[in-house]
Amino acid sequence: MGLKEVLKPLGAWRQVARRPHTILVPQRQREAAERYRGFHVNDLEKCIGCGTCTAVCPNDAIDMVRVPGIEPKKGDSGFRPRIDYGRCCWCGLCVDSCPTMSLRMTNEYIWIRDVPDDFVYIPGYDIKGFENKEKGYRKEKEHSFTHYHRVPMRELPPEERVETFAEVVLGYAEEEARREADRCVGCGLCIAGCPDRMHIPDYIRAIASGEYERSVNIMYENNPFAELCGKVCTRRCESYCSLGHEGDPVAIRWLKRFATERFSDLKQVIKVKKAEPKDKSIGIIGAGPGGLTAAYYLALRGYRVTVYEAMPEPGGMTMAGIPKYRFPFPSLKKQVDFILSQGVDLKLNYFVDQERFRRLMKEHDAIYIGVGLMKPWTLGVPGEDHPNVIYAIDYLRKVNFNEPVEIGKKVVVIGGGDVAMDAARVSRRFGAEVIIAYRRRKIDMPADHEEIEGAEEEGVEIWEKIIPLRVEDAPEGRVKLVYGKAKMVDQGPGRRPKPVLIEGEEYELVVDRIIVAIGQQADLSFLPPEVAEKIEVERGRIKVNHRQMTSYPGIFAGGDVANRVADAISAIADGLRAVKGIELYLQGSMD
Amino acid sequence: MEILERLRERFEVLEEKVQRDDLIFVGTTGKNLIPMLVYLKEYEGFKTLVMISCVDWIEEGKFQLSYNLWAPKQKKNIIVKVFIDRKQPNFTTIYRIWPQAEVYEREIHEMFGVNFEGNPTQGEELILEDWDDIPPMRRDFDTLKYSMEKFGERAPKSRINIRREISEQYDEWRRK
Amino acid sequence: MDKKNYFLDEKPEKLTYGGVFRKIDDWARARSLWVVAYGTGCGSIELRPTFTSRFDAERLGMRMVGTPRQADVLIISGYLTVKTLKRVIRVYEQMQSPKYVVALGACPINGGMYYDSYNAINQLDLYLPVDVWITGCMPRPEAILAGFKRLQELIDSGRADGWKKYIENLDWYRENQRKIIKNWKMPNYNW
Amino acid sequence: MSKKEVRLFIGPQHPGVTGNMSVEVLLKGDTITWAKTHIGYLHRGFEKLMERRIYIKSFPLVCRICVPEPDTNEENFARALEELGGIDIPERAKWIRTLVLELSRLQMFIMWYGGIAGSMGLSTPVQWGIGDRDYILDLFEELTGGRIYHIYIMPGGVRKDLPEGFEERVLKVMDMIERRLPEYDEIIMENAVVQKRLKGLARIPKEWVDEMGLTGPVARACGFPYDVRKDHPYEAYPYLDFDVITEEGCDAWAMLLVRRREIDLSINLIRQIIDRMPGGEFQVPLPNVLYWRIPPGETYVKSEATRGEFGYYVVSDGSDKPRRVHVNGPSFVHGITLLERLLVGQNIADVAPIMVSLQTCPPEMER
Repeated sequence: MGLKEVLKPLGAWRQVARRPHTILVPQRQREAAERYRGFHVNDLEKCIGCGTCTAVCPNDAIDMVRVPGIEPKKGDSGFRPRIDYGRCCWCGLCVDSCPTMSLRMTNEYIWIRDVPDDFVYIPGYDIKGFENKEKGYRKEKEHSFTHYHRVPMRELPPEERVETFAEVVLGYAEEEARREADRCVGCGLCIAGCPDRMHIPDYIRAIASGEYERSVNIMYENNPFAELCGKVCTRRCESYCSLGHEGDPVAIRWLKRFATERFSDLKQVIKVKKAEPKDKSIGIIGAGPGGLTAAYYLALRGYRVTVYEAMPEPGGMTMAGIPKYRFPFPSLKKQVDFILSQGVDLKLNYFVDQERFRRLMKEHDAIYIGVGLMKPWTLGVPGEDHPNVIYAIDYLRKVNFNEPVEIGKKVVVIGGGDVAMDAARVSRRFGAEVIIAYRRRKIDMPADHEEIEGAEEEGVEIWEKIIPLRVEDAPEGRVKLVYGKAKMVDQGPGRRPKPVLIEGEEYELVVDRIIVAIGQQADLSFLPPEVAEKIEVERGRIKVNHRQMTSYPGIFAGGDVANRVADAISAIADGLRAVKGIELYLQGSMD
Repeated sequence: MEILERLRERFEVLEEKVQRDDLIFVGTTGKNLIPMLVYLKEYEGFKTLVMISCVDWIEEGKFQLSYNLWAPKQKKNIIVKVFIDRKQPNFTTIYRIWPQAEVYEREIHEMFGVNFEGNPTQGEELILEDWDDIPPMRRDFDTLKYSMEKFGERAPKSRINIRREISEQYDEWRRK
Repeated sequence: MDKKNYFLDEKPEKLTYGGVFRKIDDWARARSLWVVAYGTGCGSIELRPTFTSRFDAERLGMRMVGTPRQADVLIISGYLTVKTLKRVIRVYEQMQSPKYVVALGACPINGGMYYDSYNAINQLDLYLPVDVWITGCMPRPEAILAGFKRLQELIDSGRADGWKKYIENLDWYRENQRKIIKNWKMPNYNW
Repeated sequence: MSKKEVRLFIGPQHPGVTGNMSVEVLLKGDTITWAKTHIGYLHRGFEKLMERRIYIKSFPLVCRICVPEPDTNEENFARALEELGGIDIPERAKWIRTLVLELSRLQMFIMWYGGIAGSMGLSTPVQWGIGDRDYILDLFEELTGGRIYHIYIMPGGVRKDLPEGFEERVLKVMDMIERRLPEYDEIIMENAVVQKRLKGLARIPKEWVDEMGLTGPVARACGFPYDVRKDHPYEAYPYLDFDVITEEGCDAWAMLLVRRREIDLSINLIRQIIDRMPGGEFQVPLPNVLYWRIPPGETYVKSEATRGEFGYYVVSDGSDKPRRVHVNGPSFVHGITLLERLLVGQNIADVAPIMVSLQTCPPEMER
């Protein structure tokens, strides 16, 4: 150590000649980086109030509040996140897990107050001046906590499908199902979409964690036809799934199917709690899903229940109307048998007419009508009574009950609903060439898009904007459909366009059978006049109150005959709701 | 691994697990612990004590003490586990084998209430000051409740459960 | 150790002068803020860049000093643990009036990350009067400087009177402090 | 207490201590005869808080355990969870992680390099060190979105890919730092004050290293080549070409030399990483983080922080929250067991340089 060590540090004086690197804040503000995790902004229109940000926030900084101007609706809870900057740590986990990608961060970072109460903030609603900043931390769809892609469902290839009535959908393997179930963020927005308000997030979470028995038990809390719904439900829940906004919704239906299919003996799985037997009996007309649901829960509550069914097998429309490649018979039998094992009395081949109805009214303390819609709507065109014009509902019933039907080599199905698709695809399985003729466009079809795709894969042709004009006889036992084309006329915002016939053009189509599938209506002729006059009927459906009771005290109705939706899950929901209604009615405390 | 065989020959080994090539877990009884640690230090080259940790298995009524040793030559860690009774959490100090054990034991005493007989400083406050509740790292200590009672909260949260709200909103008919 | 109480027992006298002297005083004071070098929490990591060459707070008349007795500003840099709170109160009471408190980060406002911690306080204003709150976790040096600018404005206009509030409401603050700090004697270590 | 002895309390509010901690010493004249470390001023109960948070929520917490060098914590905890949860991360993620870790080590060393001079009353290197470190923080801000707390390393990889042109900017900063280092050396290493005060200061007996479990630069300054990056290679370290740095002096000067050479090593490693950065995916999808359960098990993972070996002991009971996380920082031993023994016989004026030499970091001692 010597003079060198004393002098060397003086080299620091070189810095005097250099330009300082000081950033002259606050005179000159420096913008934060592109990805900076600064204050939040939220697109209130895109946000659906699912609360995932609340669930993932490590500091309990986010809570959900009502915001003026935003009303709850299906698929939107109406709540919006409120962030407390006295809690936030700007980790961005909320951004990375936001399913709709509405929440993001700006690169703004200065928030200074004299009082500590001014740090709570509703992004998007409270205007702070940095809403339009483009820079800041954002979620990358593929690299986030949200899994947007559905685990694909394996299906039979179309060539094989048309050969048999085997189930088209093959179902998830265990690992696939758990992976799919694990995508669910558990927000519960789907509950609002389900007519039956099934506890969807709970049973999906149970599947994800491998507790299949618990999962099925949760389903059976309010749906004794879980497997049916797992196969053929119209799954409106999926359209409200929070993941569906930016990706594929969780496959709620397939997951339900996976869980229920695992168990062949429901008696060992479902833990039922049976109430004390009560000295009241209820008659249920129609062994469809709605009637049997009511029967199941009434039986669990200790009532004596008798179900009257006109057909030789229980199941109603699910037995007679749904083709077996969608809903195999053993599956139905398994579920119905379990319901019957709870002490439900079933009388088959028992057509209730006016006389019998009077007797039932005397025998039972309450009656539930779940007869469904068994009378098809007709086309209302000349020549419709041609023997080669058949109705889809009769056709499907005959097929399902193995009755002989002759359809020939080429058929046209008129209609665009699920029944039309079923009729078309069944006809394909009989080897016929099938055309679906629909009066609107394909995108307007009420049928499930998967069904439409499935039909097309199987070689069904879909003709759009077809309006049948009349039916004529054709040679060689065939039939001729004379039709016109329609143009779509805009009906203003919010209403779907109406098909209007283009006058002056006529086309002909010669086929072996015309299958009419434009809907069904209720047949209420079994009601005796003294009852019928007291039951209000509105646009073809029985009018019921919020407890499913008709205007005739003690007579309840549900299912397709009483609601406008006419699907299985609504019928089940009606049945369940009627249980509560019947119970209250019998206790004399109907509200 | 060979070392496990040698340990099994000499001591009571309750459980063993080779987690990685360089990390072994060995469970033993309280009586065997100190001889095993001395053996590992003197004959197996595990010269260094990396840390002592405590795990509260409240459901089983046990505390797990984990002694993490490192062998500088073999570049291996071994974690010796021993379970003690949660109701009478008494154990023996090992600070005579490794001096830093004294502070680890002092911390565990403060955070879990485990008593290490023979540790000269264990009653002294290390981290907490004026602590007035059960040792905070025990599982039955509710830190959120304690914090809210003692330190309060500004701007209480709405605590809305979206799922319940939705169920109720659309579910009038089932509520009654 | 003697039984002397190290904390304020009685309220000190108030500043009595006003008028133009006070204004000149405030003007000068706002331009020379000395900060106690006490890193009470993780925010102190951002104080270092603030007070060194990259952001150079000394341009604005601010610098760190080692002793509270020469300081004007106490920065509470983030969370405060129970043990530190006691020292912070002691530091604050040693500072000469007028004195100012700046709270950094989310933690002093409503607990921040440690809202459920058994050892960190949730609301600083119960125990000390705070003049400026800067949220962030941690606030960047730019935000800290902006906060100091706000503090300067407040001092300039004579509104930074947290220290007066503390003296006037000493009993209220003491009561809150006593809820947390049980032992008011200084322990026989530290200090 | 002898009448000639004075009890002195250094800290927690003291410009010489490394953060919010304090040392109590007994003095005879100006020689320390007894010392005791007091911690707990920064105790937030991380381990308790993590026990009541689901795994993903712990990531914003763990990086706060060591304020100046948060990435070690994130990486360690992420690696522990990956090991227990059986997640393999892509190659690129490993390299990005290593880059972040090395950048983080570099900024800490630079800050420390200024800090050691500051502890002896030289204020110019402090200004330089912290000022130049800020350029690395700018890089972090660009990469992760946060200056101090990055929350960037997550189980399954890293959160975002490198931004475009990031590598060049890193290299530019490296060049800048390398240009500056000779100037640092001039005012620190070749400074008579530093040399006189640090040479022979706080000489650590060699047998203490294994006995007390000293790690990192402290052990390496005593000639023990303990470096987790070499001994238990993790992330991309097995593929990198470097030697463990050791010095033989056992004193504060040797620690300074080790850390000075570590700066060069870090710059070298960063260059190597950028040179060999593989392409591909930087993340594997995690299970749904809101419900992520980790199978029962326990593990201990460690990595080399600037101060020594940083370890995470994670016990999972199969639920969605950890049963126990024990964070073992090197300062626990360095700052308590070692410091208390090392201070005895030293001069009161040397407490600050010794503490800075050991690089005690209070938040990791008490968590």
